[in-house]
Amino acid sequence: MPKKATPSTARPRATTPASDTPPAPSAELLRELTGKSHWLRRELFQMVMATKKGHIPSSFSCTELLVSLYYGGFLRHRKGEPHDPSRDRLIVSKGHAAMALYPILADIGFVPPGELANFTRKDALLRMYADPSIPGIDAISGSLGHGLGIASGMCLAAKQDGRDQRAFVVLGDSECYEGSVWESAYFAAHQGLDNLVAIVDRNGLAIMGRTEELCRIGSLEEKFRSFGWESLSIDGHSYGEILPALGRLGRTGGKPLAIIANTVKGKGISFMENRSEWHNRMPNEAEQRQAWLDLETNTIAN
Amino acid sequence: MPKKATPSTARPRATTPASDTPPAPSAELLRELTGKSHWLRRELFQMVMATKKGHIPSSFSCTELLVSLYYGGFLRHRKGEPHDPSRDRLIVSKGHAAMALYPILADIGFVPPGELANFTRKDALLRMYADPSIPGIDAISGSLGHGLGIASGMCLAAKQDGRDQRAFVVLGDSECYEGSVWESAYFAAHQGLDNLVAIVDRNGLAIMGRTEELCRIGSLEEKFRSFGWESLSIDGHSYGEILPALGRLGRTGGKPLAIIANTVKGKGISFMENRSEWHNRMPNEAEQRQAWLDLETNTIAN
Amino acid sequence: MAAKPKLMRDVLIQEFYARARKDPRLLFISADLGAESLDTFRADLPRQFIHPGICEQNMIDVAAGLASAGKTVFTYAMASFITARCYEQLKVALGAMNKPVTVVSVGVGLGYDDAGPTHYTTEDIACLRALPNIEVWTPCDEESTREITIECCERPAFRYLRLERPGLPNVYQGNFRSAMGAGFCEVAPGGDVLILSSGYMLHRALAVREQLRMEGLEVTVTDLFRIKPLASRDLAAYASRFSHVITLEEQCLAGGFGSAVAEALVDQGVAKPMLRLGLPDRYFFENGGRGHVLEKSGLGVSTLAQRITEFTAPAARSRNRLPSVPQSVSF
Amino acid sequence: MAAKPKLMRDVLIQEFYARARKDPRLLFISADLGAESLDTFRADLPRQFIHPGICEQNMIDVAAGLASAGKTVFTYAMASFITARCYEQLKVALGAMNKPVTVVSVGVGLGYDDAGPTHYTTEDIACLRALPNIEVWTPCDEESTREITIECCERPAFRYLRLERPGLPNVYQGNFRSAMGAGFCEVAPGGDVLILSSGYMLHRALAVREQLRMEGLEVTVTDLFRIKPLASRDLAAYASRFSHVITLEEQCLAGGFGSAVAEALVDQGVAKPMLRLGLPDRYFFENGGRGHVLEKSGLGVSTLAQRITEFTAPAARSRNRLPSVPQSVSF
Ligand SMILES: Cc1ncc(C[n+]2csc(CCOP(=O)(O)OP(=O)(O)O)c2C)c(N)n1
Ligand SMILES: Cc1ncc(C[n+]2csc(CCOP(=O)(O)OP(=O)(O)O)c2C)c(N)n1
Ligand SMILES: [Mg+2]
Ligand SMILES: [Mg+2]
Repeated sequence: MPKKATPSTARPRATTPASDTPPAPSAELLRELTGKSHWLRRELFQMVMATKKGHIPSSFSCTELLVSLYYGGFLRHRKGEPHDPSRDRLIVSKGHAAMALYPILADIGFVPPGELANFTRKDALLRMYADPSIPGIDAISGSLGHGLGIASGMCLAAKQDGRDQRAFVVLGDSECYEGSVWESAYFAAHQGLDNLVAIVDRNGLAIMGRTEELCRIGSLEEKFRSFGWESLSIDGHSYGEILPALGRLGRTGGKPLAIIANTVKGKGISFMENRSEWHNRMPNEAEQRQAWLDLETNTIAN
Repeated sequence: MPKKATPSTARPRATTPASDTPPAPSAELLRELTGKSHWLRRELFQMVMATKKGHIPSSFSCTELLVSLYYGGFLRHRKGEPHDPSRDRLIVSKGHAAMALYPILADIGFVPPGELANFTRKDALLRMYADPSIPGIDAISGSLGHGLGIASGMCLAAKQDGRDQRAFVVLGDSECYEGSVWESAYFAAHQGLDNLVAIVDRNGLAIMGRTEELCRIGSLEEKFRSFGWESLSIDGHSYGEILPALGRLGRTGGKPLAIIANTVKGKGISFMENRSEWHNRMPNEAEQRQAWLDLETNTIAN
Repeated sequence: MAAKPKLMRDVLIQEFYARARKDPRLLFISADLGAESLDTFRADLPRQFIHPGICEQNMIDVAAGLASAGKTVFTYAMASFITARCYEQLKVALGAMNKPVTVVSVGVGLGYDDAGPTHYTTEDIACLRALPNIEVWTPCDEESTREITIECCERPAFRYLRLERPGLPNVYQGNFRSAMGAGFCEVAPGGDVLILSSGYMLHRALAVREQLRMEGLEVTVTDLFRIKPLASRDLAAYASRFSHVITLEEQCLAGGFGSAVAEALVDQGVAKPMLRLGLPDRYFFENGGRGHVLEKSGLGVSTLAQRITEFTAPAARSRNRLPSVPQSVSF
Repeated sequence: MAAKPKLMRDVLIQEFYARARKDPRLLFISADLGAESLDTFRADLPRQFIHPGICEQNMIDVAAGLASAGKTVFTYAMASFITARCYEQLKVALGAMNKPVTVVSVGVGLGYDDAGPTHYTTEDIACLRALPNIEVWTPCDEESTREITIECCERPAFRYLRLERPGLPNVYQGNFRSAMGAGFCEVAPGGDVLILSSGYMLHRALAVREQLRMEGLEVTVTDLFRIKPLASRDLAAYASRFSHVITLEEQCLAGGFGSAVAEALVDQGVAKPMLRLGLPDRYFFENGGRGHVLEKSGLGVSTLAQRITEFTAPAARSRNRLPSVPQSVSF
């Protein structure tokens, strides 16, 4: 019998302060988003299996985060209008997982749905690492440590122009080793960019193993706080925790918001979960069958 | 009447935990070190005035820190033996103040005393930015953000070789904007480099003004702590606080030690104190007289 | 005697300021490098001045974000720190995303006299011209600095501006703008020998020209102020009119200014005796300042004059050359 | 068919491992780039493996500190991140302090096929050869990778090693070591036309040579594996024996491999019709992988053969050339 995917209740609970908490999301919304998680993982799996290119585990650890942004109403956009300048911005700064956006971009009419099947194929639109030539992608990705600075510039411009525009940045936890992240952290705090949200996909893994064994990261929540950010930790697979955390946007007393999302790399595929060796690997046929079974069953309690 | 130099009691007090505190330094040692401060500032002033090159305010904010290291017994060395491989290491990573070491290096027989008068002169030994061609200098300086990483490498090597060798790094507070500092901070903590001490010269000024106005730094004590360091804040002109802080070396439970030394840029010259415009400026004749008067009077209560 | 030339950075900032007052989209970011004119700017237009801390990497990424939102951004710091320290940011955030940001570098070459290798910037031409989408400009006086600045304000693009730390005497008299498109400009005609240079070294080339003239050798000095995009065909056609081509730079010879010229000539099939004069391939820890280091590096005015005389003397055509050089090449 | 060639990184790590087992001063630092062989290394010699996090700047500074204390250090990461991202650290901490650290770069050029501009490293030759004190080596097969690695272990110096991502077929048969000192080696003789290349593109040059041979044109292919220090005099003397010199690289043409060759020829006064083949000056966002991008860039095997045929055809000597080219140059 295949090992069951880790239930997300095993992760540490949210530290959102009790006061000033946004209203809890409705049961209906939670059900809808859970369906979207299920859908997105399967889309991604198929997309990757077509050419055997891409990063599944890194995409699956941030699936619920991306679904929340697009379908939870946080990343404000108009369907089919990727070039709308007032659209909120999103940079998946851990660029190897920016591909996780493609099915969503197709779903909201930013890119032609037919393109999903052509992911990484010759002359096709959707590339391994996203860049602004793809409608809906706001910055080049593939090199770690750029997203927070670029988004800070965007947020500052919005403030200067009096535009109500926000930017969200999804960072890898190991990406936070990069000093450039902390340079930008100072900047965003000083500039009072309360229209900026950093979401760290804290899956505890780099490519070569566990972050805490390779080079200890410790508490990112404390680090961001010490750099002048509003900062909180949540279960990054639980909509019940993600939505209220994102809901703190605009209630931070002028600070940028850092959400440390505790996640499981490879979440949803039993044999990939928490295993660094899958970062760059592709499943063989038997593994693919197992993976698909896991994805169909969808044991994740969002 | 010239404005008196700020007495150091105006600075925040030490936060060294009461328990596990090393013994207080003797009154005799304190007197000796105070004399050394007085001496070093005058030496430096003369050295700089000779060719009108160098950075006085940045050197004067870390005068007591350097004196403590060399004359307080922390930086273990043998007089006249700069090339002794077991010598403890010191990197003044805010390299524009590495020149503050020169009179000390002459005093302990590392460089010929006659060289002080030739500072920055053609073909002379002592350069504006120190580098290892000068006996007693352990790393190149002039570019901010390198010292902590280089010293971490040295400390790790010492540990691997079972040598009881330490490294001290003096950083500028604005130098701590550089992301590379935080990259090294992770590393030193993870490697358990309890033979490494970072001393931040927290004078509150960059070149263009006050750090908290230009781009807020906030609490460096908390930042280092959040990166896994033992961390404390002291008055960086008070030997009564510096020596016990340095005395924590080796009592940190395996952590590297960060000492945030609250200081006054230009300390000891009334009209330079806390004024960023003096970073790159040279006093005219009247100002030189006033400066010398201040240095002779020496109002600093160490 | 002429008035002391204005600092290049002040020329640039004042020109930028004049436009920024009228257009709030113009933003100036300094990673803690000051200027007198910048104090005025900050005081008058505090919202258009940004201090990102001393962190050059973040400065470039932030600039990319601001430019994405329609801002016209100048970033500004000491040469080595705004190039080498954030080279990957220049490549990725400005180059690959093709953002119209002007990267202003102060103190190229050995401009920070007494500072040594951490401040000397002798590899920036080699590195930056390797980036697609970039333009690389080196002004040599007040007028060229001003005109290039205006261009950067009015037609923003990803440009790298190589400013000198000191102000330099006038070379142009109202003729720079008309020369801009060409990318190079003959600033002192004469004879069959061509010296190409730019920035600080252009002035040294002019001094060498004076000395050679006294010694009876006429040389032409031409300012090659835009090293990228390089007007390869025009430059090669121009150079082919001379008997000898000499490049003079305060950069490493590997990949630098003279290397770009050599590429152009070789690519265009113009074979000329060519002498590339630049810094020896080492780090400079010497005290004594720019003049002294140049002197020790064989780039003092008289040494240069002598090297050029020897190179262009008919006897030299066979001396110091490989035995196997073909006596006649036509292609 | 020959066995699938070993990955270059595995060759290097295994060679390093063999020595590291006997000498605890040998340390390997990886900024989160793996390899099968590295898993063995980590398991057996955990104290000699260092993971600094994903922070390339700190990796280089730490390496400088370790080297200062007598360690023999290899640093290892993907090409763009271990060069562009930490370029100032290479300049200051390794170059200016002249620390004997081997900087191992994986996936130069377009080696990270599908990744695009953030991973493509087409400016590393231009940037790194601009640094004093550095050596720049590009192996092209297992043997050359192994021999260069041994050199780095046994005579540590500040060296930059440009590894390919894939393993490449054998070029050398026990003769690399004897060629090492020269810095270049003729690997396929024939005819009057010389192609200089290295690494991945050397194999393409060999393929082009095969195709041209079928078409009746004989060319010599020479591996110029050490681009710094460049054996300028020897290389120029060697090149002067040919009628045409062609360079082939997967780098930007500005300051890259062909630029270094052009510098050498020009400096040594060897005037040859020279064709520099390399990447167009732009960022590549195309899907389709390395072969496809090369094809689109005019670097496909048949296109190359055609370009070379045209270039070396007698008719071409006047075509596409400037009207002002002198018909006879002798110097
Ligand atoms: C600047 C930079 N250095 C190194 C890499 C290579 N790299 C790509 S992904 C990755 C691991 C990222 O781990 P993490 O940020 O934790 O993301 P995860 O996949 O775990 O979500 C590395 C080292 C890179 N892309 N950019
Ligand atoms: C990487 C780098 N960026 C910029 C500079 C230019 N610079 C030299 S000193 C200095 C200010 C340093 O301030 P701080 O670290 O607070 O030192 P202080 O003089 O105040 O002690 C700057 C920006 C540099 N030397 N290195
Ligand atoms: Mg991770
Ligand atoms: Mg300061």
